[in-house]
Amino acid sequence: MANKLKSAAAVVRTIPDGAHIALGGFAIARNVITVAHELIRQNRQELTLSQCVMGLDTDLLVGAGCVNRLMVGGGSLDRFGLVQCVNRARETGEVESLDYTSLSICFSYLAGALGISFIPIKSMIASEVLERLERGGGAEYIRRMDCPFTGEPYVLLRAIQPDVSLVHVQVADEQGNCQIHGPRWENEEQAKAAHRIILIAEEIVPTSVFQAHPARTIIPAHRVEAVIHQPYGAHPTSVYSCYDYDSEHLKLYVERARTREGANQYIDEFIRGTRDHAEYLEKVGGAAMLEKLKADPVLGY
Amino acid sequence: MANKLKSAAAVVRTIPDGAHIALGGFAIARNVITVAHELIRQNRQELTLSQCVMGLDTDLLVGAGCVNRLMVGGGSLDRFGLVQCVNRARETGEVESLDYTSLSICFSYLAGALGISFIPIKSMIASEVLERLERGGGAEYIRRMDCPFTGEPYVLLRAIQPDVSLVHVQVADEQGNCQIHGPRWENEEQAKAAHRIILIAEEIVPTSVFQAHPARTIIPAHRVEAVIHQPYGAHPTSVYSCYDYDSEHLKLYVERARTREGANQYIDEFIRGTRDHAEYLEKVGGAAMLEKLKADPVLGY
Amino acid sequence: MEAVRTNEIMAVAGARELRDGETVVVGLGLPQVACMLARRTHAPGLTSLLEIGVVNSNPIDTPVGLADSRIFHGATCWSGFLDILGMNLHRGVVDVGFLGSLEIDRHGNINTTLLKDEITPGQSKVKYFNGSAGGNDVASLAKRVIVIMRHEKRKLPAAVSHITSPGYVGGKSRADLGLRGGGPHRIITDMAVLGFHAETREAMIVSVHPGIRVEQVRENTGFPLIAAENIPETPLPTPEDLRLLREEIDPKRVYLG
Amino acid sequence: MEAVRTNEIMAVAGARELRDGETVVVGLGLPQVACMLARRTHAPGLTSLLEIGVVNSNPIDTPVGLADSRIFHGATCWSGFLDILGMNLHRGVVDVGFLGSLEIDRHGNINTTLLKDEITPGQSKVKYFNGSAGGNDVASLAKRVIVIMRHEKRKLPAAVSHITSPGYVGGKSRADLGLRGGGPHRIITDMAVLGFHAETREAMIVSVHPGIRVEQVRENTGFPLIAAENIPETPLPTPEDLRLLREEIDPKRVYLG
Repeated sequence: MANKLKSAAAVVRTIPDGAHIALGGFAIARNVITVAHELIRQNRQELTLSQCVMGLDTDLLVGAGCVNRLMVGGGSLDRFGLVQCVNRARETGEVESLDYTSLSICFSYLAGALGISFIPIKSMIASEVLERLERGGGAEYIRRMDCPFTGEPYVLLRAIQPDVSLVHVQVADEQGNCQIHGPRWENEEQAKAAHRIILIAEEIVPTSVFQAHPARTIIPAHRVEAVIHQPYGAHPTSVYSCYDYDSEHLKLYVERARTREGANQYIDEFIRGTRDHAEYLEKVGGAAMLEKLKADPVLGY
Repeated sequence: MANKLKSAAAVVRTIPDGAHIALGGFAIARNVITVAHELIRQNRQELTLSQCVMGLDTDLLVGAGCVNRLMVGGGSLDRFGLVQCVNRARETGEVESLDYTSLSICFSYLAGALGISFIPIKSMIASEVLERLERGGGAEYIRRMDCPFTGEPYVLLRAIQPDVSLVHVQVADEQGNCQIHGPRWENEEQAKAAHRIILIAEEIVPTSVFQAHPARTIIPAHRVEAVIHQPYGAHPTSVYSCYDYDSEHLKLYVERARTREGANQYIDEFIRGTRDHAEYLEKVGGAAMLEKLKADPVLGY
Repeated sequence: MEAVRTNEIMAVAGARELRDGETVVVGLGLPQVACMLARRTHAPGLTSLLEIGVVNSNPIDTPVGLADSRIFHGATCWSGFLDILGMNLHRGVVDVGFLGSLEIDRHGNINTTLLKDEITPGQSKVKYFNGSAGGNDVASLAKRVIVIMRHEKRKLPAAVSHITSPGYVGGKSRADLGLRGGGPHRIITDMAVLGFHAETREAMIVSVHPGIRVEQVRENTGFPLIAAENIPETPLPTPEDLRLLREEIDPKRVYLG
Repeated sequence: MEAVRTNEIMAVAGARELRDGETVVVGLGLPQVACMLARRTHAPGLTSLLEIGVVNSNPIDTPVGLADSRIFHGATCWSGFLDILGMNLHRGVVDVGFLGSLEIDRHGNINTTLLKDEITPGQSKVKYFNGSAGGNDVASLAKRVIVIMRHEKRKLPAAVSHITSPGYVGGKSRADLGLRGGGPHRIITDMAVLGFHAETREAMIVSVHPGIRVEQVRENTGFPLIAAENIPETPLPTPEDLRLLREEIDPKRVYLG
């Protein structure tokens, strides 16, 4: 099978303005920072982003003005703070935000992954989450219906099939087989719903590793279009079994992102001001910092 | 957490006549033989059985007259032959058989596992599989509907939530955490759809094994009601990484099951004529036979 | 021994709401602390689920959030949203949803999405927060919901700015609302434990914490709070509760303050 | 070298229908053999899926069926029905479904469920077989369907006894039938390779195997079989095809006879 290794820059050149990108990160864990940075460097515009729980990757892309629509369940940077760029853009209306719940986004991906164009759910009923979706841009994604077998009222969700799904994984081979260590949140359903799957992998191993542990393969090679090999590619967010989140850098980001100007400064300095992820890693502390964040092999963090 | 180890006899005493039991076996692999035998010994009646692909377990239960309804995708004993008792009972009408497809049974379990009472599918359309279901006892499980978003015609499947799901696994702990080695067919969706989950485990290990490999836990303890520890509990079907199927015994069974009388003889001799699984294993060849079937530790069969 | 802190009373009150053998979806912070305390005391057979796909985690270092690898430690199963929120919560096997909140109102409606600042009358500025994440799912589907939060008048208004997660909306029953879960059961604050009236479905005082007067609770609540004649005091943590909280569960006082 | 066997011609004809980079759901027996041959010759990037949850298995011992652990060997991924038939086939990423059949008719409808024996006219006795399993799902949803089977008049009737898996039912287009998959593409028998007429959607001869006459094929078919003027011969296996089949893929001749 073909070698699918590509650089982040090469992958991002294939993603057009206006694409719907699903992001595999959660809050401050396994964010697709490498590709988010490169989308900003290449100045991609009018993206739709979807995700169960937004994290730093989405906040950066919105802060850089790349996004005009969100389909999300929620978002935070855990104890470090809120997704401030996202919230500012929602407050000003610069970004249209379809605010679902974690499970309803996950069910929409599941439907997309199974190739069924709708799926029923018992969440969101009697809430303003549902009303706001129905009133706004969510109207085309939501219906109500009673179960023909039980008579019970349901919300029907339209399947989500993103153009591209980006997933940061610990281990992949050159063909695109991959393992995820730790909980997998919505990664499997999200990726399998998408038309194109791009992996960002901390480590590339031979295919024989997957043949020795086939039950651990989350996404098999034939579904994967490209693999970006980028150690520390999720920095400053954490990758279980590889490295911890970078508290200092997250604090710096949250401080800057309090204002639009500060966010712009951050983006200019750390993203637009660096050529690639290697230069970014040098800028945020280089080898000494990476060594400090490296996971304990037993604890995994 | 409580120790959930129980004997097959004790578990079967809690399963009433008329129960809907989902079986975790597939053709000649990981069949729930221990419990099927005990259901026959305790003369359980009017059971509904469901399964994606029937194997020896279902054929025995139908042959013994325990069953009055099947909800299945298909069935065979692979190259050893057909499910002859099941086919005979379908031909005479002794058993009502709702004949689905593998995916439509799996989707029905998935809906049951997710707690949604219906799910759409694009299989079965334009086939007599669908027509026969709609004409017969399947009518209460099937509707047709166009997708409200795309207009595409769908079959709607009613969720299946069996009373009991029986799953034969390689490894469990006393609390009910379990691992399945090899492909998992519909085991996860089927079990999680059921109101009660009963495991039959080849090996009992400490909970620390699951804490060391939490990604491999297929069904976590809190969903499981009881664990039956029974090495060689799937004989004469195979359990990957533990033992191979018993070709000689399967051939003997298929030969006997050609006629109703032969099937009855088999059931009287090997099931009703033995007190428990230990006595059954002695009767079919004892330690020497078990040793012969034992899996090569590298190949797993 | 050091004086009992309010957060410790809250954690213990939360733990006492959980019964042995139950399955609980927990948010991070005090809900997680309460759940860990319950498992180490009266409810060893409790199962805790984190929405991202972690069953019965057993951290040895205090995590900063749900996305912190420290909380993956010692788990018996790692899965994902589809398993936890779908095959457990939506399946109907979750007894308790244990949540935090930005605002909660007299009918137990929860807001975690946005606040409205009235700048000039009739003109409001909206400030966004975390949104639902699994909150709406849990509030819609768990058999009973427990909320743990600070007791402030603005956080307990008559009606929340935005119903992110429904309680007894408009005082209606859960069945009338079309919801499966049993709805809000307790609000545990730093002043009291609140419950809901069986008929009017309005928040009411169940117990007040030691040293707090019923009047104080009422003054700090944005709606008239029903109370019985004799309101009991919330029981104090036992010495063993305090030892577990201080030495084992949150030695760095990340959540206990 | 030993004379070429019919099953070898069938396996090679099957392999040649598969293109590099495609994703194929295979049944056991000759479909599996054809797929393995294709991967070792012109289609190294082919992905084979087994419905029970096995991706790209690479057995070193010949399995007796889909439930035989020998077929789990060397796979790159183990999952289950939901992944293979749901997240691949129903998702629309399966190019080819490769099936066996009990009966197939002029419109490519497949029967694997039952046969009817006319005992006395008007009175038929039904004999049951395996049913659909994944067959209906594959026939409904794969982009193209290839069936491999013996060529006998009773196995190729004008209309099957039971439409387990739809082809072009009643000669209708797949879109008119409401089906997503592209429908039957080839029937590979021990006499010929059949295809389907683009307009009438009836089976037609694509090639006949060496040594077989078109008339023989017609005589052994239960319906009038369309054929072009000049029917080509099915290409013989190359020496390398034969070496791979005989030495590597099925040395015990379980499937090649």
